[in-house]
Amino acid sequence: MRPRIAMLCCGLLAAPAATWAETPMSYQRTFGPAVDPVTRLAWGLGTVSLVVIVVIGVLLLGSLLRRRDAADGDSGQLAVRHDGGGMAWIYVGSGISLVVLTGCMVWTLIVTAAVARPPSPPLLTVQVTASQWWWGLRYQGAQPDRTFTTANEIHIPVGQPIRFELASADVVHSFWIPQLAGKMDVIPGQTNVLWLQANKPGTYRGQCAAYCGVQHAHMAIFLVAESAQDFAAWQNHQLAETPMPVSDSDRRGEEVFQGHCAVCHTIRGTGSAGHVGPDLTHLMTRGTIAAGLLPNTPGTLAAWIANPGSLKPGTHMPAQVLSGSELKAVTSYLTTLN
Amino acid sequence: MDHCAARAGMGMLAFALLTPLSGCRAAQGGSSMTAQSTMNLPAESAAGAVPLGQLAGAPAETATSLSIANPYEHNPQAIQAGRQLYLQMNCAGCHAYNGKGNMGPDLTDTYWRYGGLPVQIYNTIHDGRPQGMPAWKRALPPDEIWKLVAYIQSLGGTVSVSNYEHARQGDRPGDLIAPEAQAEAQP
Amino acid sequence: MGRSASTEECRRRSRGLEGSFFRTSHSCLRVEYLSSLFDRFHSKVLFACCGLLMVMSSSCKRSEAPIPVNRPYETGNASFTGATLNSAPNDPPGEWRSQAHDYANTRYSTLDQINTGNVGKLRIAWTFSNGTLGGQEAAPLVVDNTMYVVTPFPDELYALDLTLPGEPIKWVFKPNPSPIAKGKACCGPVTRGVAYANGKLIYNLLDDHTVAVDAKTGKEVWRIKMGNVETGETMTMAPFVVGNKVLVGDSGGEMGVWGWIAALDVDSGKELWRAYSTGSDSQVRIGNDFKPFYDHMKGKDLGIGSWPAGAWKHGAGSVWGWISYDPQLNLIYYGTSNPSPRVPDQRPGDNLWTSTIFARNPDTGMARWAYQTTPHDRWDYDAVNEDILMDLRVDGQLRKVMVHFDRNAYGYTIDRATGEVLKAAPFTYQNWSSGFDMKTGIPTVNPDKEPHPNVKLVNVCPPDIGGKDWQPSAASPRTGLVYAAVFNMCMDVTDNDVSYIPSSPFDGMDMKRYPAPGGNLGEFIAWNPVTGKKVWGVKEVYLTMSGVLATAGDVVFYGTTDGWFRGVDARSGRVLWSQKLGSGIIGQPITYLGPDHRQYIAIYAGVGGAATVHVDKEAVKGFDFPAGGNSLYVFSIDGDSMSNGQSQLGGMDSISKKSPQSGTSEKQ
Amino acid sequence: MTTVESDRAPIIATANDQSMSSAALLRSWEAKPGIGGWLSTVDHKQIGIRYVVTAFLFLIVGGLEALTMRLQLARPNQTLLTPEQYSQIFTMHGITMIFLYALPVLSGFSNYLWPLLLGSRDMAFPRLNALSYWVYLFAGIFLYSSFVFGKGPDNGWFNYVPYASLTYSPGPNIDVYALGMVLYGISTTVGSINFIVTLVHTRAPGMSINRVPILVWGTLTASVGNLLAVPAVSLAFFMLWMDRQVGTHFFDSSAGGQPMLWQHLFWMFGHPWVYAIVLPAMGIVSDGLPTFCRRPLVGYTAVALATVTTMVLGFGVWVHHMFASGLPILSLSFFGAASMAIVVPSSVAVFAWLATIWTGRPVFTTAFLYFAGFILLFVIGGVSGFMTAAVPVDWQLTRTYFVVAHLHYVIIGINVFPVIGGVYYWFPKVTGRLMKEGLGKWSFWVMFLGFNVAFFPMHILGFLGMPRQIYTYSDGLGWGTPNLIVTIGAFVFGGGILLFFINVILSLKHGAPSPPNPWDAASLEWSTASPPPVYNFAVIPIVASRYPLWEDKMNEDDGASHDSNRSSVAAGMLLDQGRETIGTTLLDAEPDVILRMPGDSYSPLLAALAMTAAFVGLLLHSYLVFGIAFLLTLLTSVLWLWPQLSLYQREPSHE
Repeated sequence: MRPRIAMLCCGLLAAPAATWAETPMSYQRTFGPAVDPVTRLAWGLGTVSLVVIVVIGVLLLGSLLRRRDAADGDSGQLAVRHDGGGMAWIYVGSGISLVVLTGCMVWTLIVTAAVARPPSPPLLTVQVTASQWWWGLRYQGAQPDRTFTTANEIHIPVGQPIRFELASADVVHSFWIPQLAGKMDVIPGQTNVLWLQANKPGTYRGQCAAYCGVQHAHMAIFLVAESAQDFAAWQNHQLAETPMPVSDSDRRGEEVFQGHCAVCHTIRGTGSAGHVGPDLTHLMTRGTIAAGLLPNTPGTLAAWIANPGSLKPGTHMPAQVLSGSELKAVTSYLTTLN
Repeated sequence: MDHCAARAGMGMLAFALLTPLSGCRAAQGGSSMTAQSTMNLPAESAAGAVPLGQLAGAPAETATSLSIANPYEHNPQAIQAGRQLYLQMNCAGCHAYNGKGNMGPDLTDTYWRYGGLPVQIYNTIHDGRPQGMPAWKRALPPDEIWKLVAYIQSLGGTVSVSNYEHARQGDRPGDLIAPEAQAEAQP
Repeated sequence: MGRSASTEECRRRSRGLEGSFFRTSHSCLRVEYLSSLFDRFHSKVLFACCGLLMVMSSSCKRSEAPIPVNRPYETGNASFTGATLNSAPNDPPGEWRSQAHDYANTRYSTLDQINTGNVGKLRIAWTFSNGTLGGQEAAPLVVDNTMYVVTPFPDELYALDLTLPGEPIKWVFKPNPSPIAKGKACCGPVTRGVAYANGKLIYNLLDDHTVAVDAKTGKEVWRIKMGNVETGETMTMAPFVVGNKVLVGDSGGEMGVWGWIAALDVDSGKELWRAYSTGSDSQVRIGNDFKPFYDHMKGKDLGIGSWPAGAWKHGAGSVWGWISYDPQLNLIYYGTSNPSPRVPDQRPGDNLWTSTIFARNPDTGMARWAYQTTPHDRWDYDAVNEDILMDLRVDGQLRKVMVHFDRNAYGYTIDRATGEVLKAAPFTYQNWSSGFDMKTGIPTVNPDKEPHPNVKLVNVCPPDIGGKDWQPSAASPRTGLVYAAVFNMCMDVTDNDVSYIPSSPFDGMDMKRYPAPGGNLGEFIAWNPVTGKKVWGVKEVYLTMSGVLATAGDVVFYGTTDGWFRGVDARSGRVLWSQKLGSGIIGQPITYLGPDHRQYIAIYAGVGGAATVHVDKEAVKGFDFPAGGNSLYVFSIDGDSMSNGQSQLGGMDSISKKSPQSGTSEKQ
Repeated sequence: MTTVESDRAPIIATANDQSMSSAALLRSWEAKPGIGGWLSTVDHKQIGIRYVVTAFLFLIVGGLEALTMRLQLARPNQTLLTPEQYSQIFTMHGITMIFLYALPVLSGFSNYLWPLLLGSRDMAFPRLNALSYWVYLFAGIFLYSSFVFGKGPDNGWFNYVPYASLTYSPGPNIDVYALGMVLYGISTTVGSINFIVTLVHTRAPGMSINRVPILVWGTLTASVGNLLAVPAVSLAFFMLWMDRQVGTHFFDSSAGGQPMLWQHLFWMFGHPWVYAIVLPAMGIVSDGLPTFCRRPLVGYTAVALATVTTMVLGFGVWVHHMFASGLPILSLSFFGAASMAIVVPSSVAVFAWLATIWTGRPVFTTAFLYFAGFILLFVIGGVSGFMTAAVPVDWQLTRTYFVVAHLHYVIIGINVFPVIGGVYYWFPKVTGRLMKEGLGKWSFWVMFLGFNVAFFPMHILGFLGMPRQIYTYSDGLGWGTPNLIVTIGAFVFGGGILLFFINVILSLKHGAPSPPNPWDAASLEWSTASPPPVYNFAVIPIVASRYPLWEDKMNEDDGASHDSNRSSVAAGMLLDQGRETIGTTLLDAEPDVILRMPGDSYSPLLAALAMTAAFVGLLLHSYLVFGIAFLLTLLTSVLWLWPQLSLYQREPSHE
């Protein structure tokens, strides 16, 4: 059996390595001080574990296949051997385990302390509110009026520790961007705090990691780490109010939005200030809609507005009763929100 | 083992397992699945045909349209969804978090300015009422409004369709009725 | 209740002393009559009489329920603080021409026919019902022997002829405001009264219209639309007249309105200026001569900068309380409401200029100074309560101050020229702050009492209606004290994240209110604005939410929400007289001199408004309000008036003979 | 137990199944014929078999649920199941496997084996034993009845609040789960009490505490653990039910409650429970291995102590299920260290088994293969647990498929494999027929291979960041290939299980007849016939060592012993006056009292039915039904406790 298993394991271990690029949720390689020591620790413990498995496997195999001396192998008659031997195994085995274990414990404690808090005080605090099934984000500015709200797509400057305050609007969720930090549960009635830092620019994928209802599977979040300038630019753009619609159809769309959507959604500058669904002020600056379910294109937008339940069964967004022209108008209006 | 055979096997197995389960969703009725719950709603026109105004004022011939039942009545999922709407749409701001009223009327008692039948409450929400009740016809699709109605019905003060005729005369179930009144009650 | 019983007993004892009593009260009468000419000498004689009476009535003391907090002040007639009041515009002392009686908002009358000696003999002279059920918060006005009373929604205005037996209705004005307004007023479809200027009665309709009515004819002179009621904006405050300007503001701190105060031309109703409570400096009318005393209120466009992006647009700061005016400094003073929504986590920042006291130039509307009483208000502590203007010695030097009992339970003594806080001390039980930082002028917030969404926070004191709500207090120059009906309440609160949906509440606070330690919901207190200390207090089991009247007779009047109307000794806090009325009292007592030269006390009974909205009946064992239903009660000594004791038929023909004009002509 | 003056010296006789006395024993022990007897029997062997069969039925259901999930997850964006169906399936899969299979199957083994291992004629409380089974059965049905209401529990087996609150789970499904668990807790609790008292009281004379088989140690530890842990979860579920139906706010933060309270209560139970469902299984191995290695277990005392230590530590590590919930770092570190410490007792056991094989002469029977294979799976499951015990690493691993892999290695590796090995081992004893070795070896290899193919890649899925409990996943996350492999493995594994069941069925009919001791094993159960007579032993054996049936063989090596300290299974106390067995003292198992055992009775079944009815009443908010059922429960207990003269105890005379 062993060889087969071994082959199998190697094959499986190779599989991810091959497809490394396409595994945005894999945390075997990480990109920030909040998690890098942990990754090293994980590899370390993993290796220890594999060694243990192999050693025990070999010993087991050995004990099974080892040749017994013919002396007491009398004619297959089931004689019973009585000797006090073997205790040495327990002493030695447990002894070694204990030593290895202690080592691992110490290493773990060191790493725990290392990642417990950021090296320097975070320059930015993002308040995350998890709801079924999307992420609300509020950036705490230096002054209150630098505070703004967005959803499902975090932007941070590279190389800076960022503080996340996690609150839940309904049930237990878990905030997890594997390549930047470990999980932190989002629990109603308490605010959990997490810090992370991205040392490499890029887009990192995250996902809710605690079962939170039927659409737990579709509650992704994206984190874009960018240069300080790009981030500042993004921040200022987010702070700006959306311009009033110009074309008639867009004005019509805005009017439809106010009537049908504004009770749940906010578009800053239009008087709509709904808190039930994501803030749409700069919708078109986001890569996806419906918490990572669909790419953000006019087509998907229209499909989503027409019948969200068919794309994301169980979503709390109701299907609006809209005429074709209304749907068209509101979609084209939304596409102006960049 | 042989691949096709395996697949076939899986398929059959899955089918065998799903047949009992497939019952679940139907039985759940108004689960959070908007798509399927829009079925079996009364037509807008039907509900719209119901006149506004006091229970006592409602002419008898509309009794048919008055008897439109709430598709979500007693449906626990819908009632909870309605409760969420009650909070999210700021209903609690006027009618209080316990429904006992504050700026707006008490929704748990049996007095209804504009009628306590499901369809009358539907209309109140849908079209609004003169003394400050906003109209929600654009913000809330019909089945969302029905869920709100289901929640309000769950608060216990509403009038059941069966009890409508009595309610308009101010009778309550279990009241004593004088023989003369009984006689007059016959249509 | 026990207190009333003892009051009865007290009254019986004084009846026992009838003989001697009668004479003294007569002499009092005479002195009072002359003293209405402000004859110092006679008023001294009066004090003597009153002193005498006090000694006589002191026999009641033992059986008196409310034990005065502070006995040393029981006797003597010196002022406790030496405070003086400016009673401009010095309306005729027998009249009551504005809600607060004077610019300084003292609600003090120099009439003293009714005094500590004879108040026990107050009886109902006549009453008047207006048939409405909403809370009656307005005070009647008395001008030229006509009484003007305004009802809650539908905001009808009655003129009652005081010269005739039965005080018949001269005219009634029915403005027919939009019924929508009824559903938008957070705290009952109330109005806090009418202003009188240039022969016009000016008041705000609930549906955001200000209307002027001819005092003689009851005909509408002008009506102006000030806002859109469908957005949830309403108007409940009593207009305040300065010169030829009438100042009005909006209500809707729970509806996410954009709060403002505006000046209208008295004669045309034309809007002269409007100052918002949030937004850019130009919108708030902040200019170069704006000099706030404290640093956190200095800076550009703080009405935007102290809010998350865009949030100021629905930030409320409505102006629904009282306005006072200092003619020398030519400044008006008023406060703004809580920020919207009431869920603080949705609006990080100080949220200027909500929960703020403003000093403005009434001519231009430009702000002189501002003082935010509760930065980033988390508990709905509006700053709209009245500002009583007094001149008094603080730490040795004479200061022009305003005394302000804030909803946040702090009693402030503020230099009204600069906005510097001279004294700030809690006037009732509170636990939201652990102290007051005189350097920053900000109470130190107790972090355990900061609400956060979806977490139940227990025992926060005071609750959303504050340590004292809008119900105005009064001040007496004779005692130098300020008298206020305050609350003794706490709440459990859960914040809920809330959306702004026009025309629906932008609120999010789920509360249960109950009595603070002591078990009493209300208390009537006398406050020393110099020391910032309570002098005495009368505990009330139920909410005390009525205005206060102070008189030169050293009797202060207030009412309770369970319907007791009381006269209290201004110095000792002894309850000298109580009368149970037909409904709970949230109105404001006034006093006036009738055509018969009798001093009358008038009070509206009719509970409703915030009082009923804001108390959980379960909170107090066996607690329930008397039903609403608004009636005016007018009292006089022994209940004597033209409406009784004489042949009503005589009254009849006198009416039949009279034409409306003769009613007015009669009084020269 | 009441006593009367007149003593009686038990007759010492030699066993002979044809003797008069055996006939008498048969008369007094065997159940009434027919359905009545079947419903009223309290025979521990009957009950044990029922436990095992029921548990295996639930295993099949849970397994089918698992395969359905695997079909759904085989490829990205599958729509075989709706999200709601998937949630219900994975929840019921967890509930079924953890509550309705894993513990009951072990209770079954222990029920069947304990009296035989201990040389007794029944458990201490036979009727309690029956009650425990019936309640378990009805609780299982109760839990599944949720589908009748249209929806099963759908919040995962640990059922976190507030998702489990009325607001987010309005349907009756969570109420069913809550009440079902409270009901189920009754079964577990009475079962545990029974095991403990049985061990304390009814071992054969001479079977001192240091001579009982490790399986007994395992079940004893598990029982004590359950007694301490189950109340926590019963309380938690009852509080949840109150929150939902009575309007309390234990877990509702917006009304002053605390959601974390649920997590603490649940895992305070949950973690000890995990040990409760593996320790007895480890006991099976510790008793089975020596038989096939032809030598006593290495380090009996060490292993026994390790068993107990594991459970003790198990009570101090519940927080390692909550490392990501924002608790203070310091306490996390403590609980992390405590969790790692469990490696120590585990390693003791592992090396004891290894040494036993190494120094023994293994006989490669199917049962032995299962036991040996178990060791490797135990180690893999153990080290993955050790990794999750490292707090910061767990922040990544927890709630991913790594944890799914871990818990399946633990529960299948340490529970299912020994259990099936145990079936191969004791099947001849139970049925009198041997299972087919050839088919058996096939079933082992298919299972072993399938298992590793199914669950090892889950570790990798975990590393690739796949969260558990998701009903589908989008393309381009790199999860497709491993998931497909997992699904294939899962079906192979399922095939292995299928082979096993086929083997069972075939062997029942055509298995070779088995002698009393086909494996030449050492413990007492092999001394009596296969299948054992209803009274287990014609005479109560007298025990002088850990391996009573091996004494002759082992003493060949050291002739140092005399007949005096030999066990006697042929001759012993003959207790044939009604249902009797011997009661002995706690430590040294000195004969203490002749225990009169109660006869068959309907009261356990009736009590169970009444209790279940009461819970149904609560579920339907029919307080009338509840009230009546409650009274019935009281009535049946009266019936149960009705004094019977035949149960008076008499003391043996000592000379």
